[in-house]
Amino acid sequence: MNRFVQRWAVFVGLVVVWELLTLYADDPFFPRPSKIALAAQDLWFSGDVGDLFLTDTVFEHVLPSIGRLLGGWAAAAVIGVSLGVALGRSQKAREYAGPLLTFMRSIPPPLLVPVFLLVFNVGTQMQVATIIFGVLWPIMLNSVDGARSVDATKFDTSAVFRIPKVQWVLGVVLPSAAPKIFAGLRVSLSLSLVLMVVSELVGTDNGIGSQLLVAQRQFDYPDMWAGIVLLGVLGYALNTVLLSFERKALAWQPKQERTPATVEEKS
Amino acid sequence: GLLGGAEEKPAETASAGKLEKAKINLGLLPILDVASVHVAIKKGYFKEEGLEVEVKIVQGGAAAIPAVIKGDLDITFGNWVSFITAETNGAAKGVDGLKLINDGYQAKPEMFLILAKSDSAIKSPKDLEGKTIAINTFKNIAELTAKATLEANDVNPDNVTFKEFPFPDMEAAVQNGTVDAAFMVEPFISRAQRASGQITVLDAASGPTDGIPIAGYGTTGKFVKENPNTVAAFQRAMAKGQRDAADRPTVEPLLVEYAKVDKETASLVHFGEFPTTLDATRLQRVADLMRTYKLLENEFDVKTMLVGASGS
Amino acid sequence: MINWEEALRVRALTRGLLGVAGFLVVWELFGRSGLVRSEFLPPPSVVAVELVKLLGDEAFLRDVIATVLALLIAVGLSVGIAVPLGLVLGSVASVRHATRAVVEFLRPIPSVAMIPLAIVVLGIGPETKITLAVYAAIWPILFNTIYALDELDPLLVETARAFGTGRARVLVSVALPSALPFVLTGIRLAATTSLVVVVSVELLEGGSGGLGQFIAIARSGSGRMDIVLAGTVVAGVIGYLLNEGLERAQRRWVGWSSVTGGRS
Amino acid sequence: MTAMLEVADLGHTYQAKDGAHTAIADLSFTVGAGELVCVVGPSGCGKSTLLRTISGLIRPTKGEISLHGNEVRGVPEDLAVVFQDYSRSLFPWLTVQKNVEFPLRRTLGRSQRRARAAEALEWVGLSDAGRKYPWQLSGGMQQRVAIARALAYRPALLLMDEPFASVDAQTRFELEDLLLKVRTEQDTTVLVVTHDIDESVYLGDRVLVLSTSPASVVADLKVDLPGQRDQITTRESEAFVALRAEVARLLNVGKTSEEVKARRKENEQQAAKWAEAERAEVSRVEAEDRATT
Amino acid sequence: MTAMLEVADLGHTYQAKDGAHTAIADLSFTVGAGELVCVVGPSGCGKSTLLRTISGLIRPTKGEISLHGNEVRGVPEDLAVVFQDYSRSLFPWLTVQKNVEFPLRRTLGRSQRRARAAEALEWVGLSDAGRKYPWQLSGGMQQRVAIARALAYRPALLLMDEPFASVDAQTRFELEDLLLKVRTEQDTTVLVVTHDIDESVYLGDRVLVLSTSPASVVADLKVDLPGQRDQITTRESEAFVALRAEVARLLNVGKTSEEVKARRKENEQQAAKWAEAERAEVSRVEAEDRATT
Ligand SMILES: Nc1ncnc2c1ncn2[C@@H]1O[C@H](COP(=O)(O)OP(=O)(O)OP(=O)(O)O)[C@@H](O)[C@H]1O
Ligand SMILES: Nc1ncnc2c1ncn2[C@@H]1O[C@H](COP(=O)(O)OP(=O)(O)OP(=O)(O)O)[C@@H](O)[C@H]1O
Ligand SMILES: [Mg+2]
Ligand SMILES: [Mg+2]
Repeated sequence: MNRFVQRWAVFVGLVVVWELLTLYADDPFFPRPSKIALAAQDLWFSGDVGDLFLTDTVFEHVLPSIGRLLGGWAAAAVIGVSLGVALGRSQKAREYAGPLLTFMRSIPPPLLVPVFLLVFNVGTQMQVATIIFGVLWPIMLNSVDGARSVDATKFDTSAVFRIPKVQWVLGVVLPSAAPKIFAGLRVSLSLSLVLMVVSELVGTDNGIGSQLLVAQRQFDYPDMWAGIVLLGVLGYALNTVLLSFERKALAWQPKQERTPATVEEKS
Repeated sequence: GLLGGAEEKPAETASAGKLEKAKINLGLLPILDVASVHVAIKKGYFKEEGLEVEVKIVQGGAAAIPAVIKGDLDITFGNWVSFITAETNGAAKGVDGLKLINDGYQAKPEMFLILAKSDSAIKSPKDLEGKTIAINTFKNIAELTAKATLEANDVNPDNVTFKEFPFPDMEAAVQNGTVDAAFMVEPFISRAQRASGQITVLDAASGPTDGIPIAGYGTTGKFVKENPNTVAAFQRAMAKGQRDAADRPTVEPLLVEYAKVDKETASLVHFGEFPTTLDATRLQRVADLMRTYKLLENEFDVKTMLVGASGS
Repeated sequence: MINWEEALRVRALTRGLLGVAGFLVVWELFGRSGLVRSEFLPPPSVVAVELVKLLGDEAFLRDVIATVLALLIAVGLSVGIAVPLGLVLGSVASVRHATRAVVEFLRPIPSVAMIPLAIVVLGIGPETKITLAVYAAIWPILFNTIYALDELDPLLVETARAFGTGRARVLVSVALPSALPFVLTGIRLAATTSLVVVVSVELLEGGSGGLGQFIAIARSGSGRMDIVLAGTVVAGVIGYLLNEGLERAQRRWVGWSSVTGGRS
Repeated sequence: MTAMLEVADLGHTYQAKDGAHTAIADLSFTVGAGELVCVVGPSGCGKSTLLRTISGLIRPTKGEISLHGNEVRGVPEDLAVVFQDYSRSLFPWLTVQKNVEFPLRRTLGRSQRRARAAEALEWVGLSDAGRKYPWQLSGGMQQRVAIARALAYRPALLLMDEPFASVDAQTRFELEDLLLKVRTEQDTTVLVVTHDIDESVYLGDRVLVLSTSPASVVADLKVDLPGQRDQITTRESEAFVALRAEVARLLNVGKTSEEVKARRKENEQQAAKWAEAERAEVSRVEAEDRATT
Repeated sequence: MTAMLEVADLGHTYQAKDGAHTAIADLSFTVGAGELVCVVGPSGCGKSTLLRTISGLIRPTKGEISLHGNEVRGVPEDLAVVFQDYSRSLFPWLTVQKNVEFPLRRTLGRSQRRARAAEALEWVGLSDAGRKYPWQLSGGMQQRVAIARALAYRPALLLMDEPFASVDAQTRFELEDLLLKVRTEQDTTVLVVTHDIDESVYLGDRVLVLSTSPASVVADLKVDLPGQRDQITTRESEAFVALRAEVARLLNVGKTSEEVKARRKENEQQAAKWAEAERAEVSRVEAEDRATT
């Protein structure tokens, strides 16, 4: 409860400061938050009662975008974790594939769009591919790191008891790497919102990102800001869900009990 | 400096003392439409006026217009729709609005084409009903002209789906059936016709949009007010550049240089018109078209934006 | 006497090259198979020719230098901001809770959408792309730092504290070294993220030169895919070199961790 | 002798999701300045918890601890701890020498630090290992590094949690003598948790015997042996043997045979029961298998 | 008795950046099936390294190890190890019960695993701790979990590295008896590294005494005590006392007083030298301070 108040007090405080600053500056590029809220209401919440007041825009643009986003992120998570664990545990695999993957990692996704265009069906498939390609790396790199840093004694223990490969990976490597994997998943989750926008640069006629970019090119800054805020809200919501899942998955960690937070007094 | 990747040239001070600002940062897109500027630079028309032009490549109105407002660019090339939208949305109200100072490019037949695959069932404009067409940007000149010409051909534009693609990707998108047709410009039209044998379904610069103005040069009201002589000098130099750009042999080699078009394509492309005057009546057509297709909420008189226009 | 370390390094290098070569072969075959027209996806042999041409082109090299410089500045700044911030957020729970809502709101804002705003505030010069790159690169470092602190063995902290080590010093000389391997991974991620953003902003905004703008010109003028891919290869090589440098630093500074872990 | 450390009515309960666990019920004792007190008690009775509360790392849920008359809140000054889990308490990114120097950085210049650390490593017989990393050492060597670190710090109060558990008998003797020597020279107050009854008597001025979990004080024995001790003569002395027997009795070690036998029997019955259950399970599974095929 | 384990000419050298370190020089011995052999030796002499080579975790740089006549390459079947670093060998994300069950998943069904784990935990006196996580246990309890895990696995060969180092005397006795009982019942071959000389004699059929680092075999003593042992009567028997003294002698524990005194003197001189150096340093620094202000 306390934390809740703390968190939102800071947030609300910042919004108020923002309102005052923009009121004072009166700059078309930085509309007042209240104006953004009105734009948002107009865009998304002025629909029929039957649709829970949601406008068509929500069904045409927002929901499909979220669907692609989640799909892309989930696929990236599966690919990233499995690749990462494989690379992390096999020096050989790392040596063969490392440079190539580093190389691919450095390619800006917008540059790959023409290539994706040839390989994938445009639309959902291509957008999901763009998202996967963009968000894969934090998950993969962190998984590599996690898998590599399995404590040597635990490795020895598993070897001695001849733990089968599958159990070794699922029962030892993954749990050891889990905190690091979650770090990657969280970075990637918000990155996938960014990539969602990027993926809607090409070959779309719908989506949050596409709408946002249209608003941007139309110099309709309240609408654009509404889109940005929507991304923020989405990011926050998705992150909260992921966090609660993470808290369950990492419940075994001793931190609640023993860690005197590094610098903080235990209360 | 190094960060900008630009060559550091010592600023030559112009001889004409009455210019308020001798060095102009000019925003350009790497496309055919701005050939006239390169002609003017090459032929020294700016130098004659005592102007030194520093070209900055930008990627479209959404980036160029804020840069003009911020003052990083003094003048920029941009399409009329972007300028008008920005103005009506008040984006530049802090700098006395946007002003249009030179006409740049105007449509001619054969330069805004909607193409389809050679073996496609789409043969005539009528066949586009219910189909998907690739355009480069939503709610911009391409969409406007496409809708207007479709309507003129008895196709309800609401029954056509537009999808955004960059021009360079359109040929491939049409070839592998991602879209049914694409709204292309040069040099992509030439390439698509030559390499893939794509066929023309509709000329979007015909009928209601025949000779529609496309793009030009603009700056801020503040800049015009503070540098009237500079603006005038720029207008004069550009007018000469526009005039000479109509001459193919002058332009073709420049294309290869600044837009990285290969020689063969350069010799095939269809150019648009490079008007030498800024004409209010002509430009008003764009505003009206925007009004028709709801890009503008109210009637808009472009005259308020023009500086040194004729025909008003 | 055989120098083992040298031999291992050579082996790793050959394997890496083999991996890349395999990829190139697949690409070449795909490009020549006739499934796609080679103008859309030129095979590596064609791209290589173009690449060699470009490497002799002074304007191109200037663009590459512009990108690399912007990239280095961006990485330096994001490390300077994100590591201290991560240490604070990772170790002071109340600050972390207080700022979580704000952080989570800010994170997903795409730099693409911020380009006009950044231009209005920062202009069209390199500041814009550097700022946007820093904005994107902060998060992996920040999060890896925070998570690494979470994993810090409490006994190490207790040890330091039992010996009267002050909180600040626990942070710097216990938490940070222990977190360092993972923080460095975050930095490696951030480095390539920066590269991606710098090139993308150059590509989508233009104005400040750089590799991205070079590619954009080749593309929007005439759709020259060979130049585009050659530029892409250069971007990849820059990313690879940067990553390799950081990995070397990682091996040297935190050699202890690669030995305690992964004895496989 | 003035009281340096006072523990009064101390209690600690760990909170866990599935209920609380009381590790220490009620402990009261004092330790005088310069005294060496050994703490013995059954495994899991709360000895490590006690040391943690004294060192201010966890706040006890009940009672009070004072050092020099001041209540302990946070980590007191001039304290050193040798943790039971020595291997995890060494910093893996520092060499052995640097590990020992670590706590000295705050107070000493570089050359003094070096000298102190080298001296302490010499004491524990690890002069040669200074440039190695902890993971390059054997378990016993790591433990000695932890001891060296604590000694080099020259604390006023030294807490040691089974500090000699991982070293061989010979080294253990040497380390015991080292500890006695250092504490006399530096007038350190020392609290040693140990499982070795002989050791507790040999080292201690007093031996504190704790009950099974949750811990309370069973006995506080004064060790009446001469101050200057010797591994051979002291251990052979009658007083030593008597005290040792007394501690063992208090720890119930005497009960061994009876209890163990009882428990063994119980275990056997239990095992038989499990085996029975197992057989039943196996045949059930087999029956199922047969049914499905 | 057939030879189960044969170690011949074994040697191991660790490679490190700054030079190699020979942990084992030359070891040869055999262990018969069903035998319980205790290994004693000075800290850092290479005992853990020996266990690592036998369990196939590291390949020795010299010599050969065979199990049942087959050379050991990789980890052999039916082997269990209790690591010296027990706290690190437990999986923190699994409860105690699940930790014990972990190696059984390969071979047993769920209910059988449960039963086995519960039984083993009962043996080591941790029936109540099954649902806790390792970090909620005291050091000694964690060590017992590691023991329970190895016992529940019912290996043919059991390697234990100082398995009772962290438990109190009473528990230690119980665990020793438990080990004896289990190995008789299950006919397990056991190799125990220990620092407790009494324990080595009490537990072992043989005691293997190793030299200081790098390790070689100093003596291979047969323990001539009755098979059925008892904490009280066995330890009081003459044979026991004699053997114990013999082992101690072999380990040079006898030398204590002489050597320790010599070393102590040395240390004192050394300490005096350091103190001198320190004083000099301090006055230098002070002088500097004065000079700068
Ligand atoms: N973090 C914790 N959370 C919950 N319970 C704990 C925690 N730490 C210790 N305990 C419990 O507290 C009791 C005492 O633990 P402590 O470590 O103090 O024992 P100990 O006397 O040091 O035992 P040993 O001699 O085996 O090390 C044990 O029963 C243990 O299970
Ligand atoms: N990974 C390693 N790298 C380098 N040297 C090592 C490594 N592991 C152990 N050593 C060295 O090998 C020697 C033997 O170590 P080992 O752990 O086998 O000793 P030990 O007999 O088990 O000692 P203890 O009784 O103290 O546990 C030690 O001197 C140690 O420093
Ligand atoms: Mg303990
Ligand atoms: Mg050992």
